[in-house]
Amino acid sequence: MAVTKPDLSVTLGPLKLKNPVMTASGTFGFGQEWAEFFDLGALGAIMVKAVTVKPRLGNPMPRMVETPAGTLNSIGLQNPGVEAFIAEKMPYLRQFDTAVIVNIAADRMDDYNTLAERLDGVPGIAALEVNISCPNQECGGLEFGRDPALTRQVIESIRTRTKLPVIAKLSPNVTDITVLAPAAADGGADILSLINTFVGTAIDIKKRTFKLANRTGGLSGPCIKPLALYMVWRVAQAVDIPIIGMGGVSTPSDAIEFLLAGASAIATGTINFVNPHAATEIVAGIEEYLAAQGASSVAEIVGTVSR
Amino acid sequence: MAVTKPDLSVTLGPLKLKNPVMTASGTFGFGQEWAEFFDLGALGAIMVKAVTVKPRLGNPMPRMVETPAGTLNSIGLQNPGVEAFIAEKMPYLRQFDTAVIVNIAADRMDDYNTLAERLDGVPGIAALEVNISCPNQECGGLEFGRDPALTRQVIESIRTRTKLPVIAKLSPNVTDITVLAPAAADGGADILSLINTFVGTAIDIKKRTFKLANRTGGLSGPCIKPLALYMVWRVAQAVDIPIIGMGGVSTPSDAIEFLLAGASAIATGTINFVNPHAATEIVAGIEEYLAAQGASSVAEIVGTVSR
Amino acid sequence: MRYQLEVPIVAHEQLADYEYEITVHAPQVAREAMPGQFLQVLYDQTYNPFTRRPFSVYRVDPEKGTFSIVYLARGVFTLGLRNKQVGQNLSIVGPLGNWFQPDPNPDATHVMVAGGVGAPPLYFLAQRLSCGDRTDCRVGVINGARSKELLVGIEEFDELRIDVQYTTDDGSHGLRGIVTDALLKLLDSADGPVHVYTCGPTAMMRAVVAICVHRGIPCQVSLETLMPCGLGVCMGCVVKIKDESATGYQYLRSCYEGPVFRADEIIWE
Amino acid sequence: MRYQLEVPIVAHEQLADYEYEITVHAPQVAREAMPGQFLQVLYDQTYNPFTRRPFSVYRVDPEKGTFSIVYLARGVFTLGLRNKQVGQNLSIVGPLGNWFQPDPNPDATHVMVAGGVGAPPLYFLAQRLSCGDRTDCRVGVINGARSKELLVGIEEFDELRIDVQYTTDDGSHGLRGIVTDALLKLLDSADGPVHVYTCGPTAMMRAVVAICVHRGIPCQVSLETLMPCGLGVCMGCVVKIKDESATGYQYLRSCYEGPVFRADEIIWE
Ligand SMILES: Cc1cc2nc3c(=O)[nH]c(=O)nc-3n(C[C@H](O)[C@H](O)[C@H](O)COP(=O)(O)OP(=O)(O)OC[C@H]3O[C@@H](n4cnc5c(N)ncnc54)[C@H](O)[C@@H]3O)c2cc1C
Ligand SMILES: Cc1cc2nc3c(=O)[nH]c(=O)nc-3n(C[C@H](O)[C@H](O)[C@H](O)COP(=O)(O)OP(=O)(O)OC[C@H]3O[C@@H](n4cnc5c(N)ncnc54)[C@H](O)[C@@H]3O)c2cc1C
Ligand SMILES: Cc1cc2nc3c(=O)[nH]c(=O)nc-3n(C[C@H](O)[C@H](O)[C@H](O)COP(=O)(O)O)c2cc1C
Ligand SMILES: Cc1cc2nc3c(=O)[nH]c(=O)nc-3n(C[C@H](O)[C@H](O)[C@H](O)COP(=O)(O)O)c2cc1C
Ligand code: FES
Ligand code: FES
Repeated sequence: MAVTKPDLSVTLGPLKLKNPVMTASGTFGFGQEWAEFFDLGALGAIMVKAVTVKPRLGNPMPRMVETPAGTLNSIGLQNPGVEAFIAEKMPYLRQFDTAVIVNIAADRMDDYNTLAERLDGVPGIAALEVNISCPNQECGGLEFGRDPALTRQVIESIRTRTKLPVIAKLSPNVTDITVLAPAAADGGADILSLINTFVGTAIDIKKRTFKLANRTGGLSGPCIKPLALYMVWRVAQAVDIPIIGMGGVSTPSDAIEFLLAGASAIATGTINFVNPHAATEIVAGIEEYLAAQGASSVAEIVGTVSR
Repeated sequence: MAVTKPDLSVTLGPLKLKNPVMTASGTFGFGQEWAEFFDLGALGAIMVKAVTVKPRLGNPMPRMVETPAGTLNSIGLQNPGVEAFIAEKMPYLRQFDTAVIVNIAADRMDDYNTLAERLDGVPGIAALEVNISCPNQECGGLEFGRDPALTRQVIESIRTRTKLPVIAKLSPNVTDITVLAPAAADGGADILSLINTFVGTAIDIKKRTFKLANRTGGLSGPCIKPLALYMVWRVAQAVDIPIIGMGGVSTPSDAIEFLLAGASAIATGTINFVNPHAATEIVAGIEEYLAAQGASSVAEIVGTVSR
Repeated sequence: MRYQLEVPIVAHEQLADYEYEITVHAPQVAREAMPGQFLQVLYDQTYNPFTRRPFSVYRVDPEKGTFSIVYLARGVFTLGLRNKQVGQNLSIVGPLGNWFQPDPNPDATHVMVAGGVGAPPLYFLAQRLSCGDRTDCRVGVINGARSKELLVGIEEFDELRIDVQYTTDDGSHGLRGIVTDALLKLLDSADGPVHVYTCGPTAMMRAVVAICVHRGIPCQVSLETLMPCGLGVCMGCVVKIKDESATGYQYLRSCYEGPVFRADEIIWE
Repeated sequence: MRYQLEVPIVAHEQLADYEYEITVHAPQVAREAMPGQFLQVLYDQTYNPFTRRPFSVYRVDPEKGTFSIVYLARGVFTLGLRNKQVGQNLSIVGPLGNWFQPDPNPDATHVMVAGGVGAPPLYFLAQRLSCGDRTDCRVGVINGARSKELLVGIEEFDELRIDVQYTTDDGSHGLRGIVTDALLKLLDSADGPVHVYTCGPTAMMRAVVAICVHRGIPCQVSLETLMPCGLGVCMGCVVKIKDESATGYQYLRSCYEGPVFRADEIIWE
């Protein structure tokens, strides 16, 4: 056991965080709902629900299906729009000693640009996470994240419009994610988020209809962890920029697997619904692990899985 | 309730089966091990473990990891080779009143050709299932199934070398399976098998090594069902040839979801390990469902999910 | 305040063929829970079924620090719940959601219309509104189910010394018929303002709402939707609520702005 | 014959801090199981943990139609197994695998070397080889564990009226030391041919094997590997076994050709 407490702070390119644990976009709202569970300052960062240029009503119900060790969702990016977000959500989020990462979504290049420009300079925002990976059917729009050229384009154009660190959130619904990742890096992404949900569906055999009003949705939760971990590991070999690993992270041991695979930080998603304290338990678990391994910092173990 | 028993037989292009339930390749050995559980004649077909030109020792241990609602495997195609298969396994399989579908794997075009020629004319074989989708790392070879041109090429060249129905087994590790499927059809595939396993991994955080000797493996089981069902549904819109649906099928209701999505038949895979009677329970469950729905045949419900 | 707790099961009783009541020791919840609020219950630590399920607070005993829920065993989750043993822990999150707002008008007659396992939150409300020995409060309950054994809380309601009517489809207890029959009678005979609170099968609630809206009687409805998180973050539980927007409605979270909504603002689907 | 059965639990007892014995009623298995064979046990119908786990047959009672397994609660699966109640069903598949082949030589002394939860199959074997009142059979057992409470089947072995020695690391029962100490003594004093059968922690078995191979004593080993299917189809349980091929070995299934292998043919990894 190391005597001195390990240092949990991590540096992801331009982004410095007090610890490597965040809450994934869309699984933590805008933070308010959690304040009674724990001090939001306990988190490395909060990744807020996707924000779009205009408010979005979202998809009709049902929007979610329970699956073995996971859920399918097609929320349809319900959100109050960027203006309401800045006016109503940011003031609350600013109160806490934690980084606020704003997840931006759009189905047109212009909208990405608008969002980048509008959010640039808004106090209290630590970084932008560009959601180019929302499953097609779910966002109505084109899934930029499935095409390297488009991925590069979107990131490039956002890059030129903001001084904030740019995080590209990649889609797992691709043949070779090690082609998409460098494209995002070349476009100027400072950091990569891996991964968004896998496209899936479920059918009600009595009604003979899809269980989701939107027919298909995004699969998330423990069920996809082995796939997400693989992609993080592959991408860590392929690019030099830091990676935020997500996809089924539910326990300290899951989180540590992602760090060993090459993620510099991780985010808890669907598990937040089931275990609201998952993120803080993971912070504690990582600290314990580092101490047990005699590591004095998180960076010391990142990517150290022996091959 | 329909008074007359529904007809369970299905016709997949040139392939006629007594019922739509098969056992997926690699999860049922060569049948022998099951004979004590039930008469193999109760199955629509048996898809045998992959056969290669030469015997294969397979990968070192550990070869399998348990995951939430699934398993990761990297067996490495351990098999006795095509000659031993014909000499030692076929005589046993011929005894049963069920279709024998031979899964062939290779990492070179020549080997696929050799296998197709060698198996053509061997009595008791109902069809060839071409495994062009074995996850890279798992087969050592190139994953033909990730490239439309290669997919078409392989199938074409096998097509010219056998009179047997050719089933192309597609990989889910692709950006758009509706591009791969037509490629296989154009190559002359009579039937498609969807899907093989997703590439994934798992890490032992104490040892800081991969849990699989081979580092990565294929994810299968209930956890991937929503993804497999989605792909079957998408491909059913994209091609006219019949589809054998697989990927997490574990219960009658799972199987029926695949039929409604557009699969003409289904295969049980990993669930066979946990519930050896899964396949026969599914045959019974489908019959019950058809009766309850007043359907007189399986074909009547295939692809009937309302959109 | 919302808590995430591992609480000991102090009682687990079968009320009817498929109806069970679980009582747990959770002082904070017993103290703070309001009628209409619910708890998110975890199946078990293997997370399978994966998501929690919402269950309404039924009987609270602030002195003992206990509260109970009633569940109808009807699916994977609730059938499995039956295996929980007294002494084992139950993982709960809550209390969650909003609650019934009693009509402030002192002359108002409070009428609760309950169907099946919709009764628990209304029992909780009736208990809060009943005035024991005093006679100046007006609380009426209509509690309906398919048959007597599916009626939740007969003894408990009777003990409240309020006007309780029962309806069963098969007449095995109280009136033969459905709750709306009893409701219509009650409304016709009522003097002074009436306020209705309802919880039960959606079809039943829609019928109750139709009557109330038609007669201009204020009515509060506790809606049942899937609740993937129950915490207000997943947006998987939304319901259409009228507003002034172009579309004429917005999606509100039945776990957060709800589950209790005003009858006249709900757009049923 | 291999069966897939839902069998009632007739007894479930704690033997030591983390050691439990489950007895089920399964006449077919009780009749047909052989020493060294195992059952694949399902955690529960929610399939989480997903795969079955193998457990060796311990005590069989063909008259009563029951058999038991002993498990050490040490992981998700076995810790959860403790919640199984008498009266509930256990889903099992088996009996599976091959079994110990008693040395046919009538003069042979059969020596069983057991470690921890490796004892159950050897108890089963010892019981079959013991000859009750007769004295002409030679069966010796060395049963070792870290401490007395981790020794499986003290009473049971003692009842067999065979020569049983116990070793514990802490000396809390029998010899202080490890099984190989006792084995060496026993081999030195043995007259006539000896045949060793062993099951326990891999490290222990390797030490036993080293001794036997070095002395040219035949030894049968029950190997422990993961067993995803236990049925012989997944190839996820293979072990390296010497053969005449170019590589000098082949992968055999420890669930099918095994779990019992000849010590001299195993290639340890
Ligand atoms: C506010 C509120 C209060 C309630 N109070 C009670 C009560 O007091 N007593 C009572 O018996 N019931 C109550 N319910 C209903 C209860 O929560 C369960 O929905 C009900 O028990 C369903 O039975 P089950 O979970 O056993 O069925 P299951 O078969 O386990 O679930 C029913 C179906 O819903 C699906 N499903 C369940 N949860 C989710 C999810 N999070 N996301 C997607 N799909 C999902 C399942 O997959 C399944 O298809 C309440 C519901 C609400 C909203
Ligand atoms: C022939 C044989 C006989 C045995 N007899 C006994 C016995 O009599 N008593 C006894 O206590 N134990 C016995 N074992 C060991 C037992 O089967 C379990 O492995 C042991 O109980 C592990 O504890 P657990 O399952 O609770 O641990 P867990 O934590 O549940 O599992 C241990 C680890 O193994 C992994 N794992 C388990 N199964 C698989 C799988 N199928 N594929 C991939 N990974 C897997 C888990 O994911 C976990 O990481 C026997 C094993 C064999 C091979
Ligand atoms: C209900 C729900 C809503 C989500 N909304 C968003 C979103 O708005 N933007 C985004 O980039 N990702 C969104 N995600 C994806 C998650 O951020 C995360 O990438 C994914 O769920 C994988 O992590 P997990 O398996 O731990 O949940 C959402 C996921 C869920 C379950
Ligand atoms: C242990 C194991 C071995 C497999 N071997 C093969 C194989 O040899 N050839 C093949 O085409 N697919 C193989 N598969 C894939 C299955 O046939 C099936 O396509 C996949 O597992 C998805 O179905 P499931 O989720 O129901 O298991 C194997 C799967 C498993 C779990
Ligand atoms: S249940 Fe998730 S927001 Fe209501
Ligand atoms: S455990 Fe599957 S082959 Fe042995």
